[in-house]
Amino acid sequence: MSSESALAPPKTYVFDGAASRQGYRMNKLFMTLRDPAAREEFLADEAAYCERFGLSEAQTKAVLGRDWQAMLDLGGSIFYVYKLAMMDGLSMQYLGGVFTGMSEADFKAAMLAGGRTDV
Amino acid sequence: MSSESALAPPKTYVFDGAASRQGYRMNKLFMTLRDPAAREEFLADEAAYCERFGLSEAQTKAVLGRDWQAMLDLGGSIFYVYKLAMMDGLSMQYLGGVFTGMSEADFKAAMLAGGRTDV
Amino acid sequence: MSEVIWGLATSHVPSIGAAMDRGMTQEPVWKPLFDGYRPAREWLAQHKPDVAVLVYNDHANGIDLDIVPTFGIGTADRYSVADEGFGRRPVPDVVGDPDLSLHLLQNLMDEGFDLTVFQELNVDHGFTVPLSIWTPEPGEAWPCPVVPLLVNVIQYPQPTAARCYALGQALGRALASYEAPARSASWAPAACPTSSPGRAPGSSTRRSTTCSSTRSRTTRRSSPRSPARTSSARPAPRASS
Amino acid sequence: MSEVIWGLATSHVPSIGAAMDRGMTQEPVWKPLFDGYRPAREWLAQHKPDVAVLVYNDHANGIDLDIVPTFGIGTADRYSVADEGFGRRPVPDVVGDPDLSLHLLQNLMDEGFDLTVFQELNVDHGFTVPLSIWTPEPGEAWPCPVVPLLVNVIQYPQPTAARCYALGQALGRALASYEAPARSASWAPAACPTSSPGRAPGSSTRRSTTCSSTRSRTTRRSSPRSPARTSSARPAPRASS
Ligand SMILES: [Fe+3]
Ligand SMILES: [Fe+3]
Repeated sequence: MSSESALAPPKTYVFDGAASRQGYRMNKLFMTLRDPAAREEFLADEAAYCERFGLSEAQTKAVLGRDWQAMLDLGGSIFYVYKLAMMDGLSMQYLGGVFTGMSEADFKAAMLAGGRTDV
Repeated sequence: MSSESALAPPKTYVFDGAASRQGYRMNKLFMTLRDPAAREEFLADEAAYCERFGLSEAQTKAVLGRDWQAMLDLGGSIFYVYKLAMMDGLSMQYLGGVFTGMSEADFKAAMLAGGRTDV
Repeated sequence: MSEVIWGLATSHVPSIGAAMDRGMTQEPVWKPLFDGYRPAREWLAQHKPDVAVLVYNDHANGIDLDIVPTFGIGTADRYSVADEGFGRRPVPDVVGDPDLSLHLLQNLMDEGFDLTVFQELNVDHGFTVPLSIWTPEPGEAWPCPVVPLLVNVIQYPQPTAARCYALGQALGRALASYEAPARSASWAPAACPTSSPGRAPGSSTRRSTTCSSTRSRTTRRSSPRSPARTSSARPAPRASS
Repeated sequence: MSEVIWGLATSHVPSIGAAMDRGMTQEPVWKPLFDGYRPAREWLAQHKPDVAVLVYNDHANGIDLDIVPTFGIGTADRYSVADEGFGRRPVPDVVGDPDLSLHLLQNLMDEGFDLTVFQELNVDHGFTVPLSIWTPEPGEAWPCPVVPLLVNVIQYPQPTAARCYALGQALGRALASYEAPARSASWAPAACPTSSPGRAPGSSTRRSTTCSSTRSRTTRRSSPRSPARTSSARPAPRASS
C-alpha cells in the first residue's frame, strides 16, 4: 500500500499490517514458487493455482497479467512479488523500471548515476 | 532433563534449550499425532515412523516401550509426550502417577488432598 | 479513547473444558469449581464487552518447537479452534479484531516489546477454556471479537515476571490510547496448576505456569455517552482461586 | 570471559553473492566494490575467530508471513543455505554453536529482550553474502561456527533504531560474560541499499533497510594466554560504504 503518512517517504509503499493482511494469500502463493515442482504446477494452470490459494479476483487478475504495480497495490510484498518475477527470468532492476516508468536499462543507469536524490 | 540447579525445584524437569535440542525430533513426532491419519500411520509401524523422524536409538526404544520416564530423560516435553499418551487413551493423571511411583487412582487422591507440599 | 471495564483471571486446565463439553459440571468433583464461577459469570453477563484481549499460552497446538516466540500477538480476523489430538472442542471459532491488534502491536513495539506477529493461529484450550468460563453457552459465536496475546511457557527461558508485568502495564496504556471512544477491561495473570513430572517416587508436584489472561473490553462509540462509563477500571470479579 | 576482537558491517544485496558465484568480481561494474573489500579481507584473514554472531534479516526464505518475529536467535547446530528460487548458492551450510546461542538467549532474555528461538532455520543471502564477503573461498566449511541473530525488516512495524541499539549493547554484555576465557568481535549495523518500489513515474527510490550485521568472535581458551589479547575491542576495519 502506498502511503503519504509521516511513516513513509512520498510515493513509497510501507508493507504494514494492513497491507500484509490484504496480501497474505497472494504472498503465500509467491513463497511456494521457490520450489521447482510448485513452479511447474503454477505454470501448468496459473488460474487454478491462484484459486487454490484463495486469491481475490483482482489479485488473480494482477498475477495472471503480470501487473506488478497492481500486485503491490493489492498487498504484495516486494520480497514475495520478486519470487514471481524471478520465475519469469526478470530482475529486481526490471521491476524497478516498471515501478518508476523506465526501461530496465534506464533504471540501471539511473541507479549507477546515484539513484533518486529528491527524498 | 531433571535439574537440581537454582532454576528448578528439586526433582523437577526444566525444559530448557539443551533439553529442547535433545528432544527436538521426538517432540516433532509427538506433534504429528494430533492428526488421525498420522496416528494410524504411526500405529501401523511405530519403529519405521520413529526412524522417519530421526529419533535416536534410545528415544525409539523409549517410545516403542512407552517408557514415559525415559522420554522425559531424553528431551521429551510433557506437552508433547502427552500427545502420545492421549493416543493410548491415557490421562495426565496416569502420567503423574508414573512419574511419582503411584497408581493413577492414588495420584488423583493425592492431588485432591492438596498435592505435594514439600516444595 | 477506550476504557478497561473488567479483568478476569482463571485456570485454563483442559479438563475444565472437557467437564463442560461432557455435561459433568454438576458432578461432585466439579461442582465446587463451577459454583465458584457463578457470581462472576452473572456479573460478566451484565457487562458485555465489544472486544476482548486474552493473554494466554499455547501448549504445542498452535506453535511447534521450530520457532518459539516469547510474546506474540494475533492480527487475523479469525482464529480456528485447534484439534489437540482428541477432536476439536465443540465451541465456535474466534473472531478477531485486526484493527485493535495492529494498534496494540504498534504501541507495544514503540514501548520496546519485541512482539512476534501471527497472521494465522489455531487457538487451544489455553484460549478456549477461559472463553468458556466467561461464556458457558456461546451458541454460534462468542460474545465479541477477541485478540490473542501469547506468552511462551513451553520452553525455558520464559519471560521474567518483571517483563510480563511491564507488558501488562504497556497493554493498559495501549488500550487507553485506542482512538475510538470506548471502555475496556483487562484480564490479570492467572496461575495455571499443572501436574508437573517429577521423578522422585512418592512425591507429586504442583507447579504454576504463567498462563496469563488479560481481557480487554472496548466499547466503540462515536460519542462518550455510556451511562456505565467510569473513569477508572472496575475491579475484576474473582472467578476462581 | 570472552572478548570482542572485530566487527564488520556490509551490504548484503544478493547480486554481490551472484557476482562472486559467477566469477564476475573483476568486471568493471563490480571491481570497485571488491577492490574496496580487499584491505578488510586481508586484515580479517589474519584474525580468524572461533565463533561469530551474525545479525541479519531474512527475506521471505527462512520465515514466512504466518509468524513474523521481531528479534530471533538460532540455537541449532546446523543451518541450511536456503534455495531462494534460483537454486541454493554454492556455499557450505553453516555450523552453529548452540552453547553460545543458549548463553546469549538467556542473557538477552534476562535483559528484557523478547527473543524468538529458532531450532530450525534456512539462512538466505542476508546471511551468506556477509559470510562470502568475509571469506570469499570457504571451501568445504566456513572458518568458524556462526550464531544467527535475526531482525525483522520485512513487515512493519520493525523494531525502533533505539531498540536495535539497545540490543547491540546487551549483546556486547552477553558476549563479555561468556564463561570460557575468550576474545570476541562484533559486526555493527549496516545499511542495505534496496531498490524500493515507488509508483511515481520517472523517480527511482533508494532506501536503507536495517540489515544489521553483528559478528562476534569468541576464542575459547582454557587459560588466557593469547598473545594478541587486548583489553578492548579493536576497531572494525571498514569493509565497504
Ligand atoms: Fe496451561
Ligand atoms: Fe536485504
